[in-house]
Amino acid sequence: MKNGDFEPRIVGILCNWCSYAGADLAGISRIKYPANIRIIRVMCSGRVEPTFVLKAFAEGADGVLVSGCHPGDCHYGEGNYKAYARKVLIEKLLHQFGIEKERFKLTWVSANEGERFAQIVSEMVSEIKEIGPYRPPRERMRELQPGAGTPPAPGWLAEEELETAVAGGAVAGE
Amino acid sequence: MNYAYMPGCSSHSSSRDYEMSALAVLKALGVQLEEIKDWNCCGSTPVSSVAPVTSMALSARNLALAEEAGYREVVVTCSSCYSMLKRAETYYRNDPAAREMMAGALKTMGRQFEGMVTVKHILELMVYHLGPERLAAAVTKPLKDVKIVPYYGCLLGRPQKAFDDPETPTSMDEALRITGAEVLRFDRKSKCCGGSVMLTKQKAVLRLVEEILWEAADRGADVIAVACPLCQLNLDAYQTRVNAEFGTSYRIPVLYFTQVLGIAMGLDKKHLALGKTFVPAGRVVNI
Amino acid sequence: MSEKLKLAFYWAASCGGCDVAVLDTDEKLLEIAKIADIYFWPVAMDFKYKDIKALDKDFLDVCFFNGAVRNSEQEEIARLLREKSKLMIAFGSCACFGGIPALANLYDPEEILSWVYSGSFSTVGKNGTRPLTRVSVPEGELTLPEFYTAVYTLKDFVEVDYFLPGCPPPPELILGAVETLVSGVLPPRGSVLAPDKTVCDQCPREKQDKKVAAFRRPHEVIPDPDRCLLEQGIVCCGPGTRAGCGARCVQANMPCRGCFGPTDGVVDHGAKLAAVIATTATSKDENEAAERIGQIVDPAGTFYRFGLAASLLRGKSLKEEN
Amino acid sequence: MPDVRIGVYVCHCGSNIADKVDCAGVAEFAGGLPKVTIARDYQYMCADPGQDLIRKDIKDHKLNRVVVASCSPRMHEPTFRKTLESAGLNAYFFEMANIREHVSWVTEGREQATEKAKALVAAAVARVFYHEPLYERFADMNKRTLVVGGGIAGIEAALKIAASGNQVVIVEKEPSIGGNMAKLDKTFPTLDCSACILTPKMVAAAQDENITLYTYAEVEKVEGYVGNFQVTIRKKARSVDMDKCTGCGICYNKCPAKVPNEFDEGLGMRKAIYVPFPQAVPNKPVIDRQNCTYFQKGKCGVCSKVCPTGAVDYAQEDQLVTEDFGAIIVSTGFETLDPTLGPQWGYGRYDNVITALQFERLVNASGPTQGKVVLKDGTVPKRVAVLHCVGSRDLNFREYCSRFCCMSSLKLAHLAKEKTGGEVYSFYIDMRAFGKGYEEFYNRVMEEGIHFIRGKGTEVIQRAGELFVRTEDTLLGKYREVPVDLVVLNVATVPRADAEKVAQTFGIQRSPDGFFLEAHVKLEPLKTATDGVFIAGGCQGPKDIPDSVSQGAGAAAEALSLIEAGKVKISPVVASVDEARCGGCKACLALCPYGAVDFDDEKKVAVVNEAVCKGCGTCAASCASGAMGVRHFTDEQILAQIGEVLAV
Amino acid sequence: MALKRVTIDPITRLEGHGKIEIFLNEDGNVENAYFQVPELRGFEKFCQGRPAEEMPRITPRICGVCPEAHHMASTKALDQMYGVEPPRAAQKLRELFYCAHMIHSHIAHFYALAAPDFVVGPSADPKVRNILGLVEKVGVETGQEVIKHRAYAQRIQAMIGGKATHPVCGLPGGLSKALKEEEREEVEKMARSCVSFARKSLKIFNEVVLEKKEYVDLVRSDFYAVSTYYMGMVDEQDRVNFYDGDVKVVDPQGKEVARFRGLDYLEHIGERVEPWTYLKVPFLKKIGWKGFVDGPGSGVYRVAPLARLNVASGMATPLAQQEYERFFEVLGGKPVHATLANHWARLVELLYAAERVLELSRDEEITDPKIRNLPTKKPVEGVGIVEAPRGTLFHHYRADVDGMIQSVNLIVATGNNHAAICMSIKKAAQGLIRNGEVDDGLLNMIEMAFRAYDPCLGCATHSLPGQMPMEVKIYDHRGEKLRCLKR
Repeated sequence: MKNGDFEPRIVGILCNWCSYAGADLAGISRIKYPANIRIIRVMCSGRVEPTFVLKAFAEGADGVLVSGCHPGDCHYGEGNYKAYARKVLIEKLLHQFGIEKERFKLTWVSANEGERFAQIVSEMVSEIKEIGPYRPPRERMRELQPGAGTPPAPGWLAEEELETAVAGGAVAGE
Repeated sequence: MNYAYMPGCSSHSSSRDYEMSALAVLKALGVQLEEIKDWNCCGSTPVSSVAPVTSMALSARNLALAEEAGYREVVVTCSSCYSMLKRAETYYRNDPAAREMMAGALKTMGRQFEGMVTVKHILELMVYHLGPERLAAAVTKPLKDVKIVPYYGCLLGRPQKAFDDPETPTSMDEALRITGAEVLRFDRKSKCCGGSVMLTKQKAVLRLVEEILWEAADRGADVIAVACPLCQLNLDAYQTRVNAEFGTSYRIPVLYFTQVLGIAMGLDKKHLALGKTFVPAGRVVNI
Repeated sequence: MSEKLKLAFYWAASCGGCDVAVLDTDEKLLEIAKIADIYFWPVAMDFKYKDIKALDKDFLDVCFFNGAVRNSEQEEIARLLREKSKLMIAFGSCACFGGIPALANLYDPEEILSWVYSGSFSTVGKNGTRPLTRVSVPEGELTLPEFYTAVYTLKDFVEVDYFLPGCPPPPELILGAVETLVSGVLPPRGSVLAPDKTVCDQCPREKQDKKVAAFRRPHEVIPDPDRCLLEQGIVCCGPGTRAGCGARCVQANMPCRGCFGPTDGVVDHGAKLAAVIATTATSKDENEAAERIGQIVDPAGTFYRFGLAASLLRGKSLKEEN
Repeated sequence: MPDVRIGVYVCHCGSNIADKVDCAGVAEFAGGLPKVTIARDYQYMCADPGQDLIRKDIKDHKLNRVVVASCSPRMHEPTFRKTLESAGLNAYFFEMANIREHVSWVTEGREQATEKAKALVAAAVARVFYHEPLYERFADMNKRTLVVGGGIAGIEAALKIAASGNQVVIVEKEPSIGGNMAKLDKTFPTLDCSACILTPKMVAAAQDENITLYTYAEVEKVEGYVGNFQVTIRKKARSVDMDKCTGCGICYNKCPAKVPNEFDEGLGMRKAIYVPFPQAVPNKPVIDRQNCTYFQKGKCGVCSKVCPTGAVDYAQEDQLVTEDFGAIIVSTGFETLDPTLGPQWGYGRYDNVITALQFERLVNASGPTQGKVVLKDGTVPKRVAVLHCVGSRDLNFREYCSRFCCMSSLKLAHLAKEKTGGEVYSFYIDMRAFGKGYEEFYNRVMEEGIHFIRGKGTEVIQRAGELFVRTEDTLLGKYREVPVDLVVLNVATVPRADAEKVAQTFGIQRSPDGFFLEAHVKLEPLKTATDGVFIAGGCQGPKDIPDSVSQGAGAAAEALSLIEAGKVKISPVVASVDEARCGGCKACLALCPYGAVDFDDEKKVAVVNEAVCKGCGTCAASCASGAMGVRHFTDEQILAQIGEVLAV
Repeated sequence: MALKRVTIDPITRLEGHGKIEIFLNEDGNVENAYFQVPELRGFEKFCQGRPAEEMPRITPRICGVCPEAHHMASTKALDQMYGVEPPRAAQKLRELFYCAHMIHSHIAHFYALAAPDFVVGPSADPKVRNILGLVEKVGVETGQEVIKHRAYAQRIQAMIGGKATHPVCGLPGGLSKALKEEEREEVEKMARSCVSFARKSLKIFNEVVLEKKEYVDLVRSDFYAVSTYYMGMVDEQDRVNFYDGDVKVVDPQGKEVARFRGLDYLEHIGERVEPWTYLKVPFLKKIGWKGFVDGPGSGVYRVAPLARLNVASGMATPLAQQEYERFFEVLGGKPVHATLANHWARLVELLYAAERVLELSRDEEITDPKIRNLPTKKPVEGVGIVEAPRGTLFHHYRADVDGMIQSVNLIVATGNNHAAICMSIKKAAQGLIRNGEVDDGLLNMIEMAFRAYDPCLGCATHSLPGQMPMEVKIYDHRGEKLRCLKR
């Protein structure tokens, strides 16, 4: 479906020192941008793992935005260079998984680029509206499998962990 | 040892002597140059100035041909070819955009280049790969009391440093020193001779040539040794013009360093194609 | 255990290598036979499903289930054996996380059928004939099983008590597992019956800081036999792959491809591998970084070589969806 | 784990949030989330009544997790952590949902805003479920400061700290402090004599009882972390007993061995036993063993014979001392580019091509020529060329601008005019006179009749004994060759040759230009990647004297603010290794910008030095076995957050 | 009107999944029989997009029983694709490695899968009609011998390949690991022992089969014979070779009709798609497809041990050569059409493989450290052919310039036999089932017809896994269930 009423859900993973602060600035300067993005804070874009990105898509995100300090400005020196290297590989992976490139972005937003942040989000939202929603393969497989039951989350959670995890929401609980 | 060889246009015309002497010397050193089949223009002036992209594609094709033939090195004698091919090679390796362009162009010719070939100037090959020892071993008739200035021209080390220093290269100094000749300091060893604007800006060119000749004469050089067909032609053929223009009286033979080496190695003179120069090589030859 | 252990072996979507692995316990196999009765083992014994169906619930002590689950039939048998067995062991990488057959999740079933039955070079009469799930022949009707659009792991359908990964699982681990079971002192449910270390721990090669200037493919270089392969630019899954194999591939000068799956607590094997491999290629020059990463071919097929079915995304999303 | 009981508090922030977000609705929604015991909305959570509300609920409802949905955690996270602590709950059982900066202030529609707020709250709840108690630790602070490099920046820093009554040690590798500034003759724009303003500070530093000078010494090793550095210093053998020596100077007057004087940039000569320059501090000689006849040939020994106090001690050896410091200020200064790297400039090729510093020595009264500007042949030049940006702003050498050479070139041009009365040509790309009084100085010098040629002096050639400077005069749009007698090259400012070694010793990063990298280019110009290590002066980038001085003072303030606190807080948000799982692949070792990850060769596992780790998590993100984790930002926590932020 | 139907599912003691459907007419005799392969795993598709050099480490998962066959075929395909010739030492090491695999596979099949039928007895109680039952019958010592020598074979493969099951050593232009001298000594020792074991196995076969008239009759019996074309690989002296050589085809009279290498296989082999099975049906293009019938007019051909002996004019090692001669002597000249003779042929090959390993282990070149030539050319297209234990195996790849696989075509050993297997089963069933009389023993004897091919459906289904309910249903002509042997 590519109709207008589709509201993409985008997960934003932002570094504490530049991009998260930049997003704060956008707020402080009352710059309006679409509500489609939900921001998660990490200390450094160097903390962002491919796992986070895949998790977001597996949980039905329509897009993922990772943002850190501009090259050279990383609070920890070089975290953002690591993020960049991973980003290149993540892009290759997503491509092989049939996920359009518009759905994943790594950007540099400094603490004083509130406007820029808002603009990046707006652009990403409209781009994704263009290509429509993303449906993770897991959902499809579940549907095509009458009586198969819900595949539990991947990984090695023992039962009791599983419960707590579901309670905590680490797992796609129905 | 065999290398792919890209002669370039001049080797088969104005600078036959360069090619002949180069091949002769290398043969004596046990190295075989194998001409790339169906090689084409390196894309040097004037293409490069009006359509740099196209010119790079032209170079790339030569590299692709060598690669297809299974070579890993392409040897060139002409400095202009060298800088063009080297440029294509470097851009192909380091500039994704340029790579794409070249790959695209090659595709239309039904070829591809994987960047596995590197370009070497014959000077580089002799001094840094075969090595001074090997050259020295081949010298049978050391040149006595001959004073030589090495003139590299502007292209060897430019724009980026390749195998020798752009401003103060030393490789040819080394090669010549081995011949037993006295190699003189030469501050203008890497100044431009004006080769590329020879036909369009003659006055300027004459000034450049004059300055080079002046220092060579001022230092008392018997010979100017060169490594580039354009330089050779400029410095040699224009001496009379220079003299007319500036009222000077220069008369310095301009030889390819391969010819000088060949003489010292006692190779048959007709294989060195001496005597093609405007200013006769004179006594250097008759040693 | 006073009486003999009651065992069942079953293979679903697998290659049979796991069964050979059981044979590879060699003379120990006879010892196992002494302490255990094997009730079901299609590859080597004439027991049929009726024998299983006839058993009481939890009659079997242990079921070693190898192979991924690809169709309703395999799902049914998985559920059946689960019901009849006190302990269900996902045996081998396919049962644990899909294994190599799960690479099929990178394609639509349609793509597979059209290539195999029309595209492939030696197929004749490309008149679009396809195997059908029901087809009538002069004598009557024949049926073929329908298959799921994706390959699944065992635990997607039934509760799995233990995981014994490996492609195939090495005999030492198999015997280890059997001994544990006999001993009756059982590890917590859901455990993996292999060390919670990585292949690097068992890899004898010398390791230093990992800074990769250029990635090379295995056939492009002859690596130094004593130095870490990854440091020599050969993509190796050792850093993120569970130990237990004895680093056999690495000792044969070939990189690890991750058949033992991830260590405990890792949610997505391939993603973790991607993380470490990419990071070793970090550069302050973005083009350089991009160029180096560009030298890594087929990340999905490399980092998810054995784990696609157990990964977060589990495969490619079908065209019609997006 | 014990039963998890989460309290959720949705803040109205007056109308800041409430205008766009249905706070009551969000609270109600939160109430329905798993493990949430109580959920409220309230006017101002950060105000005392709001905090009391939380404290009360923690007691009454036995809450063991708290989520506050209000402003940015960058704003009030500390506030609410304190609240939890005061209620006897570990501060890290707290999580914040940013529904003001990230929701109400940036969203148009009330509906979308409310929905987004719900998602963020749900995520926070999911995350806080996995939170673990963490404990901050404190380390005592050693109050002594080490200043490395006794140039103007270092001296300034030392004086400021000493003035506060704290101990400082200056380590200077040359025999005297003073640095580059000591070599200058005049200083722009005021043209007051460099020595006259520097010497008093040098002396003050030497006399201050809070300052210890280790000249002719170098730092070998730095261990420990902020507040507790152990620094090993090599005191090179002077061969002169500092206590006995009175600095009378007889020894170097009598010494027979002559050596080019590096202080005079090789123009003049000095002795093998020498004091670098008359105003040196300490004003006591050292023996340069490489050039001393006694040390090289084993005979001579004149100096020890003539020394009245018997201070000369040939047997002296290098000494290694290890001292403790709380803070370190690195002010190792800069060098100038080796002009022979650009043969086209003619330096080393032609006699009368010299560098700016050499010219400084020429014009200096205590220099080799007692202040006379003369050519190699002793005659006074009639035409002097001053070349700006030699190797600066040049992709083939240094891309950056060396910042003060425009002004110093003007100064040199002025001095040349003053001393020779000849024609002076200044070749510049463009004139950068940005400082206080600089533009005025430029105008003044122009009026002195200096020829300003806007064009880079690209090449110096000699023909028939005459020097020519080649340039493209961009004002005339003409190629020019200007004949001159003396060429002064104002060469680029570059990092010291040993910058890499120094950087490694102190755990400082370097920017692409090779200078030391500050923690933040704008906001933390003096801090470095390593806590407790600060940088000042030319080692951070080209600087003129005013800038170096203010950086020195600034670095002093940074050091003092640490020292005076008396304690260093060590954040618990750091990486940690699960040794049972680590396979010892060593992938994480090279990643850490702080070298906080070491390898235990016994156990074959990685180990984290928590005092050095800053918790960026890069290592955790690159550990494929999951053995490396970073506290408070665990995979579990973040994945839970991601999962739930999408569930709404 | 519905015919009676018998279903045997799953067919056991073979590698993979299979299903036999037998239709009886009113008088309870076999009308027709279908052998169905209910799986397809899609290797040919999902290998697309993988790096070519990984194929030798992906394709073995087609079959864990003959992974080396796929590993080698794949590696050889890469040699051709990259136009790189492995050093001599590497070639020899590869063949040694591969012959060791033959030893393992043939021992496993004969003792664990086939022998029980003869030794324990075709209609013995299923619970003992297996390797363990066999061990009891022939005695533990022999049992341990069997296990020991299969283990030896595995050990040799592991030495060279890293792992015995799913080896990793194959690279375009050679192998990843050279053989050390101490390893070589060990190999030589083991090989020697394998040779004598192979002879012993032939002795056992003599005793339990050839000396028992009922078995010989069984082997000779018409309902276990089909006369088809045969295909197999031969060296330049026209002797059996597993690792490399020409693929040779002979007609039912034993006359050579074709000989080809590499890409030419496409001119000779075509694959039909049948709607009732996932496994395609290969046939000889030049002869043409006449349906599931035998005789010179039909393009149906057979591979595997019997076929190899039928096409070759001898064995390359002395002892095996003797056995070879005896084989045809006893069975009455070439070619032999008796399906069950495969078991004997397999043991002849076992002996050859063992002798060959011994030979190679004593080649001074075998420990040469130079075992790799690095590819320099761009990859294009490559075909790798080897003789898998179960017959000729074809791997055919095309790649792009970056060496990423673009298309894959596989014809696997058992695939070649598909048509023949169908026919054998039908014939056997016709011979064995009379008037609807079906019991477990009979059904097993039908399976024997089939097991003789040692069909590896793991391989056959290289293309999605699945399986069907398994029971023998017998309907009368009114379609009412008379009996139902659930199994």
